[in-house]
Amino acid sequence: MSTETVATRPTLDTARLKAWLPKYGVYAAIVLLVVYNIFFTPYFATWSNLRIQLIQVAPIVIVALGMALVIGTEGIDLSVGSVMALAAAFIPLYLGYGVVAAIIVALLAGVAVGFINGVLVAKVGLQPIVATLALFVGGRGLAVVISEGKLVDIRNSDFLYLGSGDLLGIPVLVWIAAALVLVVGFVVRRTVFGRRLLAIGGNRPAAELAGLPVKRVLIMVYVVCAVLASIAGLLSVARIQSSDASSVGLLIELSAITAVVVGGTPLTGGKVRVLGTVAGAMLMQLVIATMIKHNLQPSTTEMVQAVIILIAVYVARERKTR
Amino acid sequence: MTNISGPETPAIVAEDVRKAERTDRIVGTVQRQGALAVLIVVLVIALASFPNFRSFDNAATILVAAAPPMLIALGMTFVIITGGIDLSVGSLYVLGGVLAAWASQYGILAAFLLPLAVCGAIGLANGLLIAYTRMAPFIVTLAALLGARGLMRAISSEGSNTYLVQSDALRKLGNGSFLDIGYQVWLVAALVVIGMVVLARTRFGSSIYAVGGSEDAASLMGVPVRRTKVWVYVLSGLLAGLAGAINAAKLGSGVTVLGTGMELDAIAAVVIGGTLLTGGAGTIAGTIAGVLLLGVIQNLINQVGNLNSNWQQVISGTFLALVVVAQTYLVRLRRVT
Amino acid sequence: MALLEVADVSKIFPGVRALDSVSFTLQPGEVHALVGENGAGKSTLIKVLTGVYQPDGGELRYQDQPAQFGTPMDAQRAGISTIYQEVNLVPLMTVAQNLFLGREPRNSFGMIDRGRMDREAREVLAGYGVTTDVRRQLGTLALGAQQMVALARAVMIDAKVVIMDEPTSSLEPREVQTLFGVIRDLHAKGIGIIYVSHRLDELYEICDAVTILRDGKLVHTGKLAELERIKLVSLMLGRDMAEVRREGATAFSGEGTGDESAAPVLRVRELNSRHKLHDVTFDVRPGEVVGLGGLLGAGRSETIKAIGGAYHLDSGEIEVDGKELKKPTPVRAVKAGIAVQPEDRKAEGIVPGLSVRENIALAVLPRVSRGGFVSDSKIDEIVDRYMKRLRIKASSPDQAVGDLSGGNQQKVLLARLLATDPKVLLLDEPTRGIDVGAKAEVQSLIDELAGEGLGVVLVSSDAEELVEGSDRVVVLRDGVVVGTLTGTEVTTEDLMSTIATEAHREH
Amino acid sequence: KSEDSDTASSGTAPSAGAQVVQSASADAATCTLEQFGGTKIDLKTAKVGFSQSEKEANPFRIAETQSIKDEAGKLGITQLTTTNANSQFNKQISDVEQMIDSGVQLLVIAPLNSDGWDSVFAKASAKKIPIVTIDRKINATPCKDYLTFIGSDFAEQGKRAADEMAKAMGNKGKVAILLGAPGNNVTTLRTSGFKDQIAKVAPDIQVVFEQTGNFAREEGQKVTEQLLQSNPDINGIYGENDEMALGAITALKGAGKKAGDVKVVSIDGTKGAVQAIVDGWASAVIESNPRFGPLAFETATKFFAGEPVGQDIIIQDRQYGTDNAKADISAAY
Ligand SMILES: Nc1ncnc2c1ncn2[C@@H]1O[C@H](COP(=O)(O)OP(=O)(O)OP(=O)(O)O)[C@@H](O)[C@H]1O
Ligand SMILES: Nc1ncnc2c1ncn2[C@@H]1O[C@H](COP(=O)(O)OP(=O)(O)OP(=O)(O)O)[C@@H](O)[C@H]1O
Ligand SMILES: [Mg+2]
Ligand SMILES: [Mg+2]
Repeated sequence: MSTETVATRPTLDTARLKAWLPKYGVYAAIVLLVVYNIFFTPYFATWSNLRIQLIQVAPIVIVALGMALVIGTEGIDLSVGSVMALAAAFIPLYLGYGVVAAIIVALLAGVAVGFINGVLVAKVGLQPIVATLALFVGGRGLAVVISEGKLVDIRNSDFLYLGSGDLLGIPVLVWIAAALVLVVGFVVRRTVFGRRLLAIGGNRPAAELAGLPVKRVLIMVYVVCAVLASIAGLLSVARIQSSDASSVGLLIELSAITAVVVGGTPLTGGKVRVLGTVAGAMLMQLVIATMIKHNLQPSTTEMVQAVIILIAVYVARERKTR
Repeated sequence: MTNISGPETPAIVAEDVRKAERTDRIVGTVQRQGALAVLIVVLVIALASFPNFRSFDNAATILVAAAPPMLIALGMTFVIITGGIDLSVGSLYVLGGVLAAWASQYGILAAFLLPLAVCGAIGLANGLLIAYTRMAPFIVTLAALLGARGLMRAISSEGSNTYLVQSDALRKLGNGSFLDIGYQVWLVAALVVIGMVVLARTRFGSSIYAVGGSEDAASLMGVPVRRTKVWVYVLSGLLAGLAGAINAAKLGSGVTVLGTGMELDAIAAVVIGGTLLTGGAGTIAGTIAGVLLLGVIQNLINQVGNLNSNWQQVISGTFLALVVVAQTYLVRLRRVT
Repeated sequence: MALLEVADVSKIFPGVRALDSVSFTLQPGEVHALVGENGAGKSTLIKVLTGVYQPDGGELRYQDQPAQFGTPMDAQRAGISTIYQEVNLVPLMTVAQNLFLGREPRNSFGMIDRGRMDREAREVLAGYGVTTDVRRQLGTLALGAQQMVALARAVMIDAKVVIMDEPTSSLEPREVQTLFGVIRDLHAKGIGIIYVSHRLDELYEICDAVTILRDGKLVHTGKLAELERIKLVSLMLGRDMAEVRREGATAFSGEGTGDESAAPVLRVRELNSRHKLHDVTFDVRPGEVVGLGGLLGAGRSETIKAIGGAYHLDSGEIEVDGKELKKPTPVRAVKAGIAVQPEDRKAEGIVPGLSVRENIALAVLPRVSRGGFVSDSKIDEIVDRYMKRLRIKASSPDQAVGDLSGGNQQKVLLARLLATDPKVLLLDEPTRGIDVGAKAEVQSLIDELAGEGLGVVLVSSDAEELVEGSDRVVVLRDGVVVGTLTGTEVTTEDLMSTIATEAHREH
Repeated sequence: KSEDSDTASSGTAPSAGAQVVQSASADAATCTLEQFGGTKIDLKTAKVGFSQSEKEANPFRIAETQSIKDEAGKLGITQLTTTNANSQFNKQISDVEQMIDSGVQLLVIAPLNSDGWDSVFAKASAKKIPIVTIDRKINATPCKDYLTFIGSDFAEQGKRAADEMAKAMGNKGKVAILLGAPGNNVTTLRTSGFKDQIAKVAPDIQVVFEQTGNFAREEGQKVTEQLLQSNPDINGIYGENDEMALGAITALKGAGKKAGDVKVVSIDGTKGAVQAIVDGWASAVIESNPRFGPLAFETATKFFAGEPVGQDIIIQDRQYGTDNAKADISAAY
């Protein structure tokens, strides 16, 4: 992390740096970490290592994309991990009807959860953190009930292809995540839905008075977030080649929120940084990988993570303009 | 209400004071007491249907179990009224317990002072970062959650080392009782009362509401915004550390596998108690009701008995949603003017 | 001996020099007007004086001593009391708490003495003509009353300097007189007052000296009486006196444009909402500007919001262009051709973080998109058209609206309304808090729009503006229509008497 | 997370997987009703409480709870109350206290943690309620604070895993440990047992890597993936439960390794892991048997009948290797 130059009077250069850091600080941090690793971590600069990091980060990126949208509306979604669990629970039940059927059912579970969250937030008017807390608690329980607590090995090779196959030398998982990043980026920038979402996050009463379908958009946002989470859930199942509703996506909500915030999306809504979110997830992944590769203990890993989050967010924080 | 306006100054605000005031009062009361209302309903149903629920011992067990969460929720109430949030309390709670157990070899005083000092210091760090760098409380305290847990593991050989409480006085505090109710319940009750007085009757309390109600206005009105923010996080840290210490006293050791999700329970309790996450409004009375409600629900699920754990989760989640929705509608009922 | 003095202060925000070597002196017992267009730097100067901002250069002297205030609290302790332009109270706290925040009366145990606090609050407020339950949440009070609480709070401490940044922008004429009474009192006690306002009449009524800012620079300072009104305006705008002279007090033409025989474009019948509106009924014909008159809290904003679908109605009928608007919601209202400009621009109008471009296009996104994808060229077309037509001053269409001055924010908001091609425009205080220049532009725009056949409903606390701008004025009191002024009756006197007589009759 | 999570198929196969007590040495401490100070009761009509520590979301826990319930049913115990702490220690404490309040006369506890039971003991001993702890031991005085412990010796399991690992690796090479959840007694003992024994029997084996996989398959896989990047020359992986080992095997496959390239040894004895031996990916699996019902109630019956019962009843865990995996897979749970 480059240090901010302290100057008594703002000169053009520090001003530029100040404008630059919040936007690109997270990328700079990634570069620094990569450089460190290239020198101090054996076998780091290899194609297979990059591949592993990308594979591992893909599900978090996908969940974080949805989280970024929700945070853009000044909300938060704690239930993403439970959605992943629900998706995981349905896969083995419906895989018998074919891969497509299983995927559709998993996605529908996401739609259902997202819809409930959305209705609780938009129509009932609950605060997002509480509304999604209910499904955070209950959703995983339901998933484990559905799967009867069993961990099921998945052997359907078509389905497993999603998690461990390659396409043009790049893992399918990474292709999917990249495609979703593009889609979400496009949605935020170029669609009516994206613009409305940002307006609602920026000033909800104003958006309401301007005649935007606020409730519908909010419900949609939570549905999209949950569907992305269920995609991440089914990809995780495909990757670990088994479905375990009790463990898939555990604590992912915190990783996702961290990725979003470290990536420069403010929790106060009205703004979504899609690429930043990807970078945020990547940064945290690299931190963890570095710790593991150097065989550090969990205590150290946790403390280092804490410091890196603070530095990254400190650098990326919005200066108060108004 | 009383109209003191002099004869020559015309009344500017000539609204219908009567009705406005009544609506206001009812909205306020329901919002504050919604959780209490739900709690009473639940209690009545429970008393009617579960014979085992009706014992004094059971009530005392619920209260003792609710003591640490109550302290944490108390701190959380302060923080949330300022419009913040503190995710680090679960970790501080465990850390506090481990520190208390370790320090108990130097006596009961040390067993309280060490966790208070360390957890207070982490709260202070949270507060300083939040107040002076404008970083979001959510993310600062999320980092503190990780950091404090890391610290706890670092001092307990990655969590494998459980320190036993060495001080008999501390053990006694954890498992003794006065009037058949555990000491910790009395301690917590006293702190809750102090908390209520601080919030309602001191300038610090006013500042807390002002900061949460409108930070900009508060700072323009000369409220020490930053100092207030720093203090609420310090308080929250101290209370979490204290909760950890009294829990260690009860368990007789500094258990390291505690506290995950504790922050979410505390937030849920505070919100069920009618405190707005957006800040500026809320009461400790509501928080008490919220904490007890969660405790009673837990107890009831056990009373039903022999439920598979996964169904228990489903039921808690559903119940949580129902309570919050009911609470919201109770408040809304009166809002539609 | 100067009371408060600054020399050569500068304040730089990213991209703007909000203050550029400004010097300013306040004498004891002086009421000093601080004027300038929106964005001239008035509020910034005040914030520098009171420790909200630290200046980037220059020197501050207070009572002939060099001074530096790190926080507003420091300034307050030193005896500088301020009513800021924007938020200055905490809506969720009670009236009494707001009044006493930070200096609550305490009993011998150091606890706040609630009883005494409420009692004293009642007494103090009564002196400002505000009689209300002081245990109510401040936010439930009308804006005017809130402003009075802020004033009472500022004056209550033993201040040597009282600074008021647009204190009258949400006050009724009568309240303004109460305020002036207070100012004269302070003046007599030798307290220095800095007074910011866009209402020239007020300045001439109450102020001794004037300082004019333009674009962050000092352009004039001196005795107000020696400065001709026209000259003042021309200094503010940096324009020729002759040019200014041609334009009247308001920019309204004063000529009716409504077609008497045409069918109403908006028919409102018997709107009822619990406690707030009772059988509110009126029509607006195409090309007509209908004013809604009344005191604060009369229900004007509620009426407008109800028509726009944003306020709960128990019963009532609304027709736009002959078609009934059933179960109004903002979405349906916009579809039916109703455009609402809310009273509180910041809280309900603009989306400050989004760009000018996106704010303007916000309500018409479906129209500028195909299959859910927005078309930039179509948006650019609309944005370009309205930025030109309303002369919106922004560094580029991509500038965030929150960074614009008040007047330009208001214009962006109007552009957003116009972009929906409305049949009816409902304007709640369209010129509140915007400077003379912008105000004139908005006023003539309203005329122009009515001329194009739109029906306009205008709410304004500025009686002159209401009377000159409207073809007809519907007078509300406590949610009831108590009279309608038409033709030659549309005068300030008639308006006042309608409000007053009806008020009497009711009591 | 649990220390024992497993592949599909729950339920008890009494004949195949029943617990067997290690033959206790003659001077092993015992406990009688008289020593304990309790009263004689008839289990059939008694109120019995069972407190489970973790969600019934993995085969070990499912089998454990089911075994208690089945056995109670078999013995005609009608008043069995079960609670589940969902891995929250404080909840387990108040669960148990609540059962004591409601008048249970026998407590069977699968503790989440070995320490921290002071308040429970205070309450239980006041009412002289015997406590049988299963699968994890509580650090307290048997026959006073609690009646007896029934379960495996986790350090011993680690040692046996070390022996198998040494054998499979030919006493040399580099080994990585996939640790269980931090702070868990099971993790601690399975780690120390393994490391001590390796140092003793195969000093040429280096433990080069220790990272937690939290007893979960996915994390075991992730950690192994990282491990294979930074230590490509690793020869052995010790999984402190089967789940992490199975995750590690998936990672090995993903990295293009062949079966047997890296020796995998783990603890639990689930079907999936035993199958991995059959398939050649794993070398050995040490069992940890979850079917506590029969033994727990048998001990309680004996105790209430006045007979002495052991204070420390260690069960015999079987083990699977290349020689017996195929034949004995039906005994795996
Ligand atoms: N915090 C800030 N950050 C960036 N720019 C600011 C800030 N505050 C004010 N400005 C800019 O400084 C200039 C002066 O603003 P200021 O609020 O002082 O004007 P004003 O004279 O009070 O206008 P008005 O009559 O609209 O209240 C404007 O261009 C404004 O956009
Ligand atoms: N009696 C009252 N009780 C609660 N809130 C009130 C009351 N009177 C007024 N208010 C609030 O004060 C604000 C102004 O009142 P209202 O909108 O009714 O007046 P108005 O005629 O539109 O006046 P203006 O637009 O000039 O402020 C509104 O937000 C309204 O909710
Ligand atoms: Mg201003
Ligand atoms: Mg109004």
